[in-house]
Amino acid sequence: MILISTLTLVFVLDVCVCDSELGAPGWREPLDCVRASELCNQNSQCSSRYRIMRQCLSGGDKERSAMLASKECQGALEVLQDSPLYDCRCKRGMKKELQCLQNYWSIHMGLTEGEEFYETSPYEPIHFSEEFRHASIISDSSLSKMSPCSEAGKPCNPCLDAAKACNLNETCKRLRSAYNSICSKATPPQPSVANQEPCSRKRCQKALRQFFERVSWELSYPLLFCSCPDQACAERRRRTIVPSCSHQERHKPSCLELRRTCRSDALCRSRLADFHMNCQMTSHTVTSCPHDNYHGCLMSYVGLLGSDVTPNYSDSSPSNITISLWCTCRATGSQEPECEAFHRDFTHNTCLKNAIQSFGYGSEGGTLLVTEPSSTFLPPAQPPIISKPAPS
Amino acid sequence: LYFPQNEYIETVYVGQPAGTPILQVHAMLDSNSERPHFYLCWTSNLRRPPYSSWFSLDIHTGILSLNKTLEESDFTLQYQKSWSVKKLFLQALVLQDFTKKSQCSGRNPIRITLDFVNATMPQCAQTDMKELCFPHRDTSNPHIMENRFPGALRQLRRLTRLNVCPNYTISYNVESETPAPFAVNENTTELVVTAPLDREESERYRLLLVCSVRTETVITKVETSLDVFVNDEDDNSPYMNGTDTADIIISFNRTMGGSFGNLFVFDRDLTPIFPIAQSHNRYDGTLLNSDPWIKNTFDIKDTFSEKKAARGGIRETVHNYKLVLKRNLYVTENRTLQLDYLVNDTTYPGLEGTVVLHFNVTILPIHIQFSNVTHMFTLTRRASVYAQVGRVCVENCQQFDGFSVTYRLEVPDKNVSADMQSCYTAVSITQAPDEMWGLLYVNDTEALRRPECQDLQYLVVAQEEPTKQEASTQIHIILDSEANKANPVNQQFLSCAVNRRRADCESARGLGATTGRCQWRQGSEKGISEKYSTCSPDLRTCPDSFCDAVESKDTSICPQDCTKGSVVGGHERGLRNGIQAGYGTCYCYTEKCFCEKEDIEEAICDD
Amino acid sequence: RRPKPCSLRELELTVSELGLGYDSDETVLLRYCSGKCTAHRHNYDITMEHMMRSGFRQKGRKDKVSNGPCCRPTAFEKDFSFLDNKSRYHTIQNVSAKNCGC
Amino acid sequence: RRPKPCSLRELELTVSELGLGYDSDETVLLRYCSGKCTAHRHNYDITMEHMMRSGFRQKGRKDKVSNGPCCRPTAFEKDFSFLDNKSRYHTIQNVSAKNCGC
Repeated sequence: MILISTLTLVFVLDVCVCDSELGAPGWREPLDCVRASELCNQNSQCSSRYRIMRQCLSGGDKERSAMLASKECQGALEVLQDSPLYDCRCKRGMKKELQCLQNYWSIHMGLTEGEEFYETSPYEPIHFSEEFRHASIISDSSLSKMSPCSEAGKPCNPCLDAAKACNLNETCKRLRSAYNSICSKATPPQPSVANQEPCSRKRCQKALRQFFERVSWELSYPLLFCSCPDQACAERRRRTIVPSCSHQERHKPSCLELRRTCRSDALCRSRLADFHMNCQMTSHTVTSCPHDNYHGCLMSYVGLLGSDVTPNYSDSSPSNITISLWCTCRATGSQEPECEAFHRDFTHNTCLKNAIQSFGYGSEGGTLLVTEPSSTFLPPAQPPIISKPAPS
Repeated sequence: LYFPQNEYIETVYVGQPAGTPILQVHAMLDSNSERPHFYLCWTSNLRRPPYSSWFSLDIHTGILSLNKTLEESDFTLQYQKSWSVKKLFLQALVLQDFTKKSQCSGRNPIRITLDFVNATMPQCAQTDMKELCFPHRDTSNPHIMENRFPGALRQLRRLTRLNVCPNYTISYNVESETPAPFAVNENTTELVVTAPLDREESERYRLLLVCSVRTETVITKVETSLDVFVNDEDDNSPYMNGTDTADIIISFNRTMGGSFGNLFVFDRDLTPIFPIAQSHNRYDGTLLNSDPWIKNTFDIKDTFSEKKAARGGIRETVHNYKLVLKRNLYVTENRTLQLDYLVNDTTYPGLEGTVVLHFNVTILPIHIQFSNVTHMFTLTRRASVYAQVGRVCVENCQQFDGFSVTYRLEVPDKNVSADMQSCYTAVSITQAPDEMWGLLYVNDTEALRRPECQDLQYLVVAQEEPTKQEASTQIHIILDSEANKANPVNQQFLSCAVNRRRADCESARGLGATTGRCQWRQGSEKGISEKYSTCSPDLRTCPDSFCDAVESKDTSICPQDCTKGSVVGGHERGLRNGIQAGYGTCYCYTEKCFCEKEDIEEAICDD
Repeated sequence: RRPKPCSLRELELTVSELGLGYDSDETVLLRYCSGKCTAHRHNYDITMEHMMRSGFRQKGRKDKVSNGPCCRPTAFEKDFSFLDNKSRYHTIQNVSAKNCGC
Repeated sequence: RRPKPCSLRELELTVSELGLGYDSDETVLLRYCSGKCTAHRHNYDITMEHMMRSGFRQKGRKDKVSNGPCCRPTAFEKDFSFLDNKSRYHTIQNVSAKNCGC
C-alpha cells in the first residue's frame, strides 16, 4: 500500500467525533507518548482500558487477532481512541525515547489490521531545515578551507576531508574511535561455537547508534554521504560503519525475516517506519521525496544505522550509489514479491539516492535528479507508454 | 475465497454525485461452489468514522460507490490537518455467505485508501489519456493461487472517470509475449484469468494492458504493464534425481556432529524459510531402524535450499540429507549397517508424498600405531632450554577427530645406570589441547651438556582416550657437538625477542634457541609488514602467527607469536595473540612489545 | 626572551606523518608536551648537572643521568581509530598527550 | 651487553663534591637514578622521536621534546644535615633519590 504523506501530520487511523470523557475531541496538539500515558494513567477509566489493551496485544499474532475481536478489547479500543494516547508522537533523541516508542506501539499494534507494509512513524515529522539546505550547499565549500579538493593538483577525497573534520573535533573523534575499536575487534575463533559471528555485533551496533545520536550531523553526515570522485574514496565511504560487523552477518537472512526481527523491537520498528515515511518514493514531487524533504530522508536513513535493519552502500562504485540490506529474497515462496518490494525500498529508492547525492554534491554539483516513476507497491515492469494515435 | 489484491487506492473529489462508482474489489474462488459476498467493515462498530456512511459496497459485484454527493462541508468535517488532500481509510471483507456482523477484526480485510481532494473532478479537457485509462497509481500486483478456478481478478476501467468524457469510447485488451491464459471481458472491462494456473509452469505473467480511446477522429492507445504472480500450492510430491542410496565409510573422523554422505530429494514446490511457522511444503523424516544403538548413534540432518530449474527458471526446492553422528565413536567400533530414512512431504495431499533413503554405513576401527620408521632427530648440545627438537605423531594423526591421543616419553632400558637415567631429563614432550601431535623440546640443558650423555634413545608412548589403546616407538636423538664446546652450565637464558639489532641478537643465547644462539630475521618491506625484522629462537617456528605448545610454556620464548600485552608502534595483532605484522623492527620486554624503525638514540632530557 | 614553560602544544598532521608506520591520509590533531621545567628543579638536579660535567668522571663512573625534570605527558588521550589507505581500520593508544607536567 | 634498566645507583662522596657550593669534608652516600626507560615508551614517544628527527622541521616547528620517559627519582630522601669546614651546621633537602622510575 503506498501512503503518500501529503500532510505534515497524518492521521492514519479512523478518527471519531463522538464525545469522550477525556475532553471534547476537536483538534489537539499531539502529546509525546510518555506524557500521554501518564495522563491516561491518571484517569481511572482510561488506565483500566489501557491495561486491558496491553493484555489484548500480548501473545503471538494468532491469539492477538482473536483477542482483538473480543468485546473487552473492542471496548478498551473505544476508550483509548479518544485518549491522548491515540495520536501521541515521539521526538528523536528525547529523554525516555524508548519508553515513548514502546507506549506508541503498545496501542498502535491494536489499531492496525495485521501486518501493514508501511507503518506510520511514531516520530514527529521532520521539517525541512533551511540550515540543512545551506549546509548541503556549503558541505563542499565549508570543508574547502581545509579540504585538499580546492588545492590544485592535490587528490580530491571529500570523505577524507570528512574524517579530518571529525578527527579535529573531540566528541566526534572520541565516539568514532569508540565504535571503530569495538566493531573492528575480531572475536577470537572458538572451535566449540558453531557459526560464530566474527565480532560482537550488538555492542558494535550500540556504539554506532551512540555515534550518530551524539555527534552533530554536520560532522557525521559528511562521513556517510560524501561525494566520491574515485573508487578508493567510495570504499572509504562504504567502510564508514564497519559493515563487516554492523551490517553483515555470517548467515544471510531472508529480508522478511530481517523485517520481522526489526518489528519485534520498538526502537528498530520505529526507525524502519520513519524511514518508510520519510524516504518513500513519491511520484508527484520533484525530488521524489515526500515534501521534497531530503533532510527527513537522510535523518531517517541514519536512524536505521546500528539497528537490525542496518543499510549500507553495496559496492564501492563512486558514481552509481546503490544501498542495500544484508538479506536475500531466496526461498520466500509466494512472499517473494513482498520481500523484493521491501528490499527495493533500499536498492531502488530514487528519493534516497537523490537525497544522498544532493548532500554530497551540494547544489554546485548540479544534482542529477532521478525522476523514475513512483514505485507502486511493486514497481510496474514498465512505465505507461503513450503510443502514437492510430490513423482514423 | 481469497482477495488477489490486498490494497486499492483511488481519488474522490468534491461534487461527485451519489451513486458514482469509485472502484471494484475482486475475490477469487477456492472452490466452484463458493459465491463471494462483499462487505465494508470497521475496526470498531461503535465508533465508525464520520465518512462511513458516505460509501456502500455492492454485496455481489464488489463495486464501491458513493451514497451521497460529496460536499465542500464534508471536506472540512474531516479534521485531518491538511489543506488539499485528506485520506479516508476503508476496509472490506469477502465471505461465503450473508452476515450482519461486519467487523474487520481477525478476518484479514483488504485496505482501500481514498484521497479526498478539495476540488472538483478535472474535466475531460484537463484529463490526460493515462488518467482516463488506468488508476493513478496502480496498487499491488495481483497474486492468484495455482490450480484454482478462472474468474475476474481486476477492473481495468477507471470507474471514477466513466462519465468524464462521454463521447470517448474506451476499450481494453491484454497482450503478453508468452502465451498467458488472460483476457478482457469486453462487457465488464474486467481482466479475467481464463484457466487454472500452474506455478510450476509459470510463476509470473508479464501482461501488457492496452487501453484504446476512440474519439470521432483519433484512436489513442495507452499501454501499461502488469505483473500477475502465481502463488504456490503443495501439489507436487518429492522425487529423487539419481540414487537413493549413499555408501558411507567412517574411519578417522568419528566426532559428534560429524556429517557424512549427501542424498538429494527434489520438490517442484516452494519451501519458504519465512515466515517460519509457515506450514507450506513442510518435510519431516523418520528413521525406520529400531536398533537402539543406531538411534543413539546416528541422526539425519535435512537442509533445504531453493534453486531455479533449468527449464523456465522456475524456483523449486532441493533437500539435502546427511548422516550425522550424535556422539563420538570409540576407535574400536567396527560394524556395518544399513540405515533407512523415510522422507515425508507432510502437506502433500496425494499418496506418493514419501521417499525412502538408504545409508550403507561401514565403521572401520582405528589402530593407534606409529609408522615403522625409526625416528631420528639431531640436536646440538648448545641448544637452549625449550629448544624444539621435533614432533612425533601416530599414523594419520592429522585426520583424527572425535578422540584424543596423548604422548609420553619413557626410558627404553629400565636397568640403565643412575647416571645414565639423569641424562634422560634432557628432552621432554608436550602437546597442545587441540593438537594430535607431540612436540619434543629441550627440558634440561645441564643434562644435555654432560659428556656421558651421548645419544639419547627414548620410547614414545601414545595413548588414545577414552579406550586407552597404546602404541609406542623408539626415537633416537643424536647430540652433534662435543660436550666441552657447549656453553657453561647454569647459563641464564633471556628472551631472544629483547634484542633489537642483528649483532646483539646473533650473539645472544635466548630461550628456545635450537642452535644455542638467537636468529635474526631482516625485514625488507616498507611500512607495516608480516616480514618485520625481529630476533627469534628458531625462525622455522617463530614468528609463524601460531603460539604452539612449547612457545606457550613461557611467553618469553616467542612473544612475537604469544604476547597478549600491548604493542607500541605500527602493528597488526594476530587473530588470538602475538604480532601478525609490524613496522620496522619488533622487539619485546616482559610486559610490552615495540615495533619501530631502527636508528634509535637513547632518550636523554637535554633541555 | 624567557624560555616557554612545559605546556601542551598542538599540531595537525596526517597519520602517515606520525612515523608509526601506518599509511593513512587521515588528518589527526597531535598534542605533545614541550617547554622548560627549570622551575621544578631540586638540589638533586643541580648535583646531577655538576656530576655529569665532572663529578662522575672523577669517580670513574660512566652513568648517564637526566639533569632535570622532563616535560612529559601526565595523561594520554584515549584510543584513536582511523581508516588506512587500504580501507582497513586501526586503533592506536597513547599517541596524543592530554596534559603535560614536569 | 643488554642496556641496564632505570634503577637506583649509589656513590660515596664529600659534601663539597656535591657541587652545591658547601665546603665540608663530611662524606655522604649520594643515591641517583640512571638506566634505560625504553621498555616504558608509548606510541607518543615513537612519534616524538620521528618528529624530532624530521617531522617538526617539515612543519616549521622548532619545539624540543623528550622522546622517551626519563629515568628520574620518584621520591627523595629526607633532609641531610652536616657540619661544614667552619663548624657550622647546614640542612639540605632533596639531594639524594629514594627510589627511581621512568
